[in-house]
Amino acid sequence: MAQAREAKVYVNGSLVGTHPDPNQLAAQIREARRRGDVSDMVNVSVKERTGEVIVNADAGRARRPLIVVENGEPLLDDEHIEAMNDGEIEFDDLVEHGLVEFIDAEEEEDILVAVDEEDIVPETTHLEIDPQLIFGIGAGMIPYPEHNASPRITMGAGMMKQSLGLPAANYRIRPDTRQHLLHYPQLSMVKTQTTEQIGFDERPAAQNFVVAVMSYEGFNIEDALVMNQGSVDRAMARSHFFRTYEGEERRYPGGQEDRFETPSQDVRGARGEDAYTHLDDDGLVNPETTVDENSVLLGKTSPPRFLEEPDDMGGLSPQKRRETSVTMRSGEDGVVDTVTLMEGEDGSKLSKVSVRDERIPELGDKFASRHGQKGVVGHLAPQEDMPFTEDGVVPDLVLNPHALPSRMTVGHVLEMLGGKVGSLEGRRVDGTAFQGEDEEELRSSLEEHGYKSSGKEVMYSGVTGEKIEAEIFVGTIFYHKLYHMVSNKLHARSRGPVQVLTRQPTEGRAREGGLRVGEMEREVLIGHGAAMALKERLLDSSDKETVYVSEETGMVAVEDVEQRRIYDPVTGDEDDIHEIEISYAFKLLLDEMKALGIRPTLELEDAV
Amino acid sequence: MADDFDVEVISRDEDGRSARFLVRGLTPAMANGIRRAVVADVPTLSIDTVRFVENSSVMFDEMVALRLGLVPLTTPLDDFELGDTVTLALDVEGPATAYSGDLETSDSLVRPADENIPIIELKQGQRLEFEADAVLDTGKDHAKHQGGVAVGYRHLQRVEVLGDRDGFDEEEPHILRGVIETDEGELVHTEEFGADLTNRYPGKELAVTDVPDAFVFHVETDGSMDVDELVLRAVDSLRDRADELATKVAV
Amino acid sequence: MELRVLEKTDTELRIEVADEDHTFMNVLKGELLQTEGVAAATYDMNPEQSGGQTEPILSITTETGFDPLDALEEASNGVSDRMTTLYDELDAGFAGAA
Amino acid sequence: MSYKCSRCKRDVELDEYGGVRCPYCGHRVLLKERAPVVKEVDVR
Repeated sequence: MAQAREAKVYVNGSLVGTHPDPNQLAAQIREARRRGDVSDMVNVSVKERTGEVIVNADAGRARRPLIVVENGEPLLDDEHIEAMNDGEIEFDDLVEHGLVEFIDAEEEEDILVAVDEEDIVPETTHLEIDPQLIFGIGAGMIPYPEHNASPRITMGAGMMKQSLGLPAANYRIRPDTRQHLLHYPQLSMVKTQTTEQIGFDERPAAQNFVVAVMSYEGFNIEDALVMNQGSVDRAMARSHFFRTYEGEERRYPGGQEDRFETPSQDVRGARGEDAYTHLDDDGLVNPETTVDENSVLLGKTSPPRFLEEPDDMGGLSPQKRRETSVTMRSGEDGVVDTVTLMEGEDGSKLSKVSVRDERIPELGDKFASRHGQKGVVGHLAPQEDMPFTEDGVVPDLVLNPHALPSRMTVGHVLEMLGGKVGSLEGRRVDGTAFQGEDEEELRSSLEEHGYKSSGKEVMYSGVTGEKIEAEIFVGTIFYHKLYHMVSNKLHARSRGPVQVLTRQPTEGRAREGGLRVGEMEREVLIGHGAAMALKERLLDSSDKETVYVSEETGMVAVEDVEQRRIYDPVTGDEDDIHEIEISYAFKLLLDEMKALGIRPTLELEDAV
Repeated sequence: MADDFDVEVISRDEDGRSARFLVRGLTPAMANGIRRAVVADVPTLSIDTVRFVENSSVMFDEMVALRLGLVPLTTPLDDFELGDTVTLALDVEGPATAYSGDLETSDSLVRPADENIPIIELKQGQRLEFEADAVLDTGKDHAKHQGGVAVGYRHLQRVEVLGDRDGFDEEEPHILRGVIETDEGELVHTEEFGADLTNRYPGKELAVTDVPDAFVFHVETDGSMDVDELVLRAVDSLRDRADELATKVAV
Repeated sequence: MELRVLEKTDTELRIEVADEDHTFMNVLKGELLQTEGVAAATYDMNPEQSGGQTEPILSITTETGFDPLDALEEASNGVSDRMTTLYDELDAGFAGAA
Repeated sequence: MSYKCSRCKRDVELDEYGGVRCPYCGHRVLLKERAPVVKEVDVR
């Protein structure tokens, strides 16, 4: 399709010129790149529709390596591979010689990639180095992904990022505010090449569970899980949650400064004597002290707040220093782990206290396998109540069979088979995408070890002792403990802090906030005719305020506490003034309207 | 009218740590009662509180404490009652690995069942020193008090040879696990012939049926007491409760 | 083991057996079903978070002319005898194999 | 107050001379040591 005018050529996004035949230009650039005249960092792509040639050479583009194919033949052949195996040439040499080139997202639009050598057609321009590389890091760690429905792979990859494990080797001294550590991380029974190459085995983040697929007393309905209390007692899926608190001896311009010390009782805002007993002489808490909600970690006092105002002004704060100690967050407890002392910006003392809290799996904690099979612990069954096999094997987890058919995560079932074979043979099964050990091999090795090829076993109920009629599918599979734990979310408030402006309850668990009575809640209360309940929610538990209103002018009266006088702001007289209950937000609205020069008038009538 | 039970020990390893035995005449409820009692009701001694004098190892106190709690301790049940305590201590300095054998006990009858359970690896300059109280409690309270670590049973399976298999359909493996009773009443564990009946009875037509009231128990203990005592104590605990109920109801 | 009789008629009994669980109750129930004069026997207990009562409640219905309490006593003694016999058999069996 | 220098692991007595610095190796990060008091932990 001849171009009326010449194609525009962009380099790194800026127009540099035009060219009559864009495809020929792109082909030339590619050849030059393969020859080495142009750096292999350059990518070019032709946008037919808008007649543009885009050449990118800037840093930061995601690119992936592909084997170059010219007229149906991959340039990389067996000799190269042998040479690489013998170590004569390196991967970089392949790139230099143009056998392998890196393609960015733009250029990927113009090329035709064959997944396997058999799929090469005349128009093919590139060949995947290995089919499994179409998966990213997250998905690459999922065994047998080709057997799963694709959304489950996406979910599984997403949850890998939320799993608790061994984050770093120096976790003891890292100053991160929040951190998790799994007590006994394990290597997966079923590995993939990606897990090895990425180093996931060095920093694992899950454990192998013995899982039985059966329903259990209805406690694992709708993606809930039944967990074995005995395994939990033996430290299965236990983790620690670290939170680092920070305190600094700030220096103020007036020469005054904060001080780490045990605040004396005459300091304003000081807590009771015993709140500071566990502090050391330097005002910092000692490592390994057990601390609970709101206990003091760093005793600190600061100069009075209105420092600048001269004293004779008799400002609100007298000369006493105020107490600004760092305390534990409400609702959290634990043991002090490390106390670090270092220097802040301008030489001032800065201290970081990290607190560790042991998290034992409990009802409500979230777990997931690598196949998007996420679930919350619904029941911790005593070990003796769990179903058992002939030689006393009791599952760690009971997964509801309904989680499998509609989700089509066959990879999950295969991994359980692979895990079982791996456990019996004492080796790790390879579950890499497209080339993992195939199902038939696994099933026959199960038979060699005296287990049914179906992976199912005879089990007996732990409660009644009778044989369970159906044979139960039992296997070993890698399960992650996910970062959402009920202890981080549990929150309750009866009365608590309020916002400054509206005097309504604060928001969020961190600020001990309340739960909103939304529109639908309002409607349900109205629907039930529970008028007083609605009033109580919206007023008594929120921002109720008693205010005086003058009947004559309908304006909010002024309450002069010193003269103990309540008078009308307009007329100034004190009679016909009534006390009414309104929400503070309404009073605010009136003030804001007045600020706009609008005069709101309240018409009073006797409450019935 | 207690009917008679017939007990046959199929295998029992010499240090009394695991056994497989057949009991005839049981109902599933009774068999399960014994199994549950072994796991949850027979008490054993295990460390319950630890007073750390020094723990400069890489592992947190809570983790070391649980590892100590899981160390099985020999439990002479006649000399102790629920709630009794025994004090143990350990003092190991790096570079070395603290093993359960390093635990010193105040009562010579109560010591770690295995000497070589690693507790924590100590590097140069790291030290673990503590005093701990072991308490007698049941598996119901915490898994560390469980005497039986792998306790299960299965119906005895009788294998009858019906006749020759008609030679046409090829022989797929007939996998079976557990103990079978042959026609001659011989008890054989499937492992002896690779769990594939076609190995033992090539070319035969077989019928495998569960013997209803015969249960093959497999009991493995963690070493706090040997298998026989563990199972006998379990039966005892059921009988004591029956007696207690009988006396209380009679009143 | 605290016993609390919830309901007692001459052919029906509902009794709460505190601090027991499936281990003993299941064996007792099995024995009760074989005890003479017992028409029906079962126990009911629930795990912690199901809201139901966690202490097992044993309910026994006997045919006319049999007192449920006697049946319960008889069943308990039955369990006790069985366990004694079993104890001896096991003891002998293990002794033989040692 | 006794601290431990996080780099050279030597004990450091710190009392207000020259701010937060380790006299031996000049490192500015100090760690507080565990009090030698006996601590009782329950096995859970």
